[in-house]
Amino acid sequence: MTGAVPATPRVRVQEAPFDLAAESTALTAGRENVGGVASFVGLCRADDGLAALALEHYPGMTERAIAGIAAEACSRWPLSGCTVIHRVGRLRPGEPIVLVLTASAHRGAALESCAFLIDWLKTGAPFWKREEFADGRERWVEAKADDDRAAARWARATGEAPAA
Amino acid sequence: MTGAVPATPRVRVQEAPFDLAAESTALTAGRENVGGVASFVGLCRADDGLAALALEHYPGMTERAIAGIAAEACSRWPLSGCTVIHRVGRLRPGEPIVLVLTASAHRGAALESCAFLIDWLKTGAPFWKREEFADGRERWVEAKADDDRAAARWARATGEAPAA
Amino acid sequence: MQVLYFAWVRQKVGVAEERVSPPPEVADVAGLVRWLSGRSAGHAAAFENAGAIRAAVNQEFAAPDRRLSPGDEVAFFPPVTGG
Amino acid sequence: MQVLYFAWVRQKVGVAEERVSPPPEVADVAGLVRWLSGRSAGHAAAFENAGAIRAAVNQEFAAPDRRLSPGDEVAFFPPVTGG
Repeated sequence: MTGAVPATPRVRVQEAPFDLAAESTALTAGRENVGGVASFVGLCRADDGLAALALEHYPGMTERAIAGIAAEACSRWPLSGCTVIHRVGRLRPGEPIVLVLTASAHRGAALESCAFLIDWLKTGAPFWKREEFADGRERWVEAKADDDRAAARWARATGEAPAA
Repeated sequence: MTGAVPATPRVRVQEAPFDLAAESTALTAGRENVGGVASFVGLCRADDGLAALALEHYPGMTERAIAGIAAEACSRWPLSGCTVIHRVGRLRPGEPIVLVLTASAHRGAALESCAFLIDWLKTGAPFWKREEFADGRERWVEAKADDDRAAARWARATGEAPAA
Repeated sequence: MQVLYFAWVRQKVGVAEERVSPPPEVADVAGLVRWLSGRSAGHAAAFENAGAIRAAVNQEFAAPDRRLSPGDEVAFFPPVTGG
Repeated sequence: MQVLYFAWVRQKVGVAEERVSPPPEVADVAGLVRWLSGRSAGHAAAFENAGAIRAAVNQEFAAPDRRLSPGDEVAFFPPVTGG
């Protein structure tokens, strides 16, 4: 344990790819109190002839919302580090979209908070995905009930608003 | 989904460090059907003045036991890839000990199977840790009831034997 | 009051952002939706099914009864699909 | 029969591995533990608290009542502490 001061999460929204190894090393370099680092990398799948995903965000609100949930993760679990990077722009199948990294003295804290963050990113972070297919069709991805259920497991009153 | 054929797990027990980025890339390179890759890296903590951990294994049985549990993970979750690397020998605080990587079309499958594998590695894999302290003391690490409880969550009849 | 639109809401309205000055009787998010719907055929199409739209006020998710002030930044968008 | 010892069991016995030929009445893992305990002070110390020791036969975890054959590889060790 690093003590009572929660870790300061690192949050970025960017078009560029991210470097899993560098981000992981940044959470452990020079520290001897990290017992485990959990990570999740979400990738773009080539479902149904998908040619690309176009990811849009709300600059300002998106970063703020992710920083808020990352701070919540750091208060719910004893994390020594937490990094969330989400890409935007046009991404092709096979490309990484999102990275969540959590470090803790205890493996359970790292694993659970990593799952919590990715479940929330699916349901509460202001991103919108448009699918572009090989045949020229385009379609905005619709929110999934499955994802809402996954996020609801964490039993938090998220800020996601009811219908306007 | 890659279809009905389960992935072939990659299992290694070695003294050398491992390369998280290279292992992660190996599970996704050239594939467009992987939706997520979960990973867990366990590290050596400097608890109570620890100077080093000496990790011993049972050559043959250890690899076989890990391959068995990895195959079970591939049959319980729809994984497109699964890698487990466990180091042995003398490791200093801050050094990585174990890597678990799971890839799937679905994030839940990747996250859950990763947690399952690391919980099992803590309780069912034939490794023994000896702690070496700065003041010269040495101590064999005792199995923890916490770890047994974490593994029991997965409700599997593991092969761990009762007292001889 | 600055209003922003995202994803298909933006596509239907036809602009990403606009400055508006609704009359004083537009007091909350639901009122703003009704008032914006009258501005153009695009706005009307975007807000046709209000249940499919979410809102944020000053970059925080907001319910339909959220009160509004003239200086607010209000955004409308579909349910989010990140991650 | 090949017998292997790991961790503090190995340290107490004093060897990592030995070839033994127990008499026919040593039929299972529990019987082998009793018979090995009589071989030296080190063996006796290692097996003093049998409840603290686990066994494997032919590289699979084995219970005390596991039957043994002359060609088996039997290993004794403390509860595992990996990961």
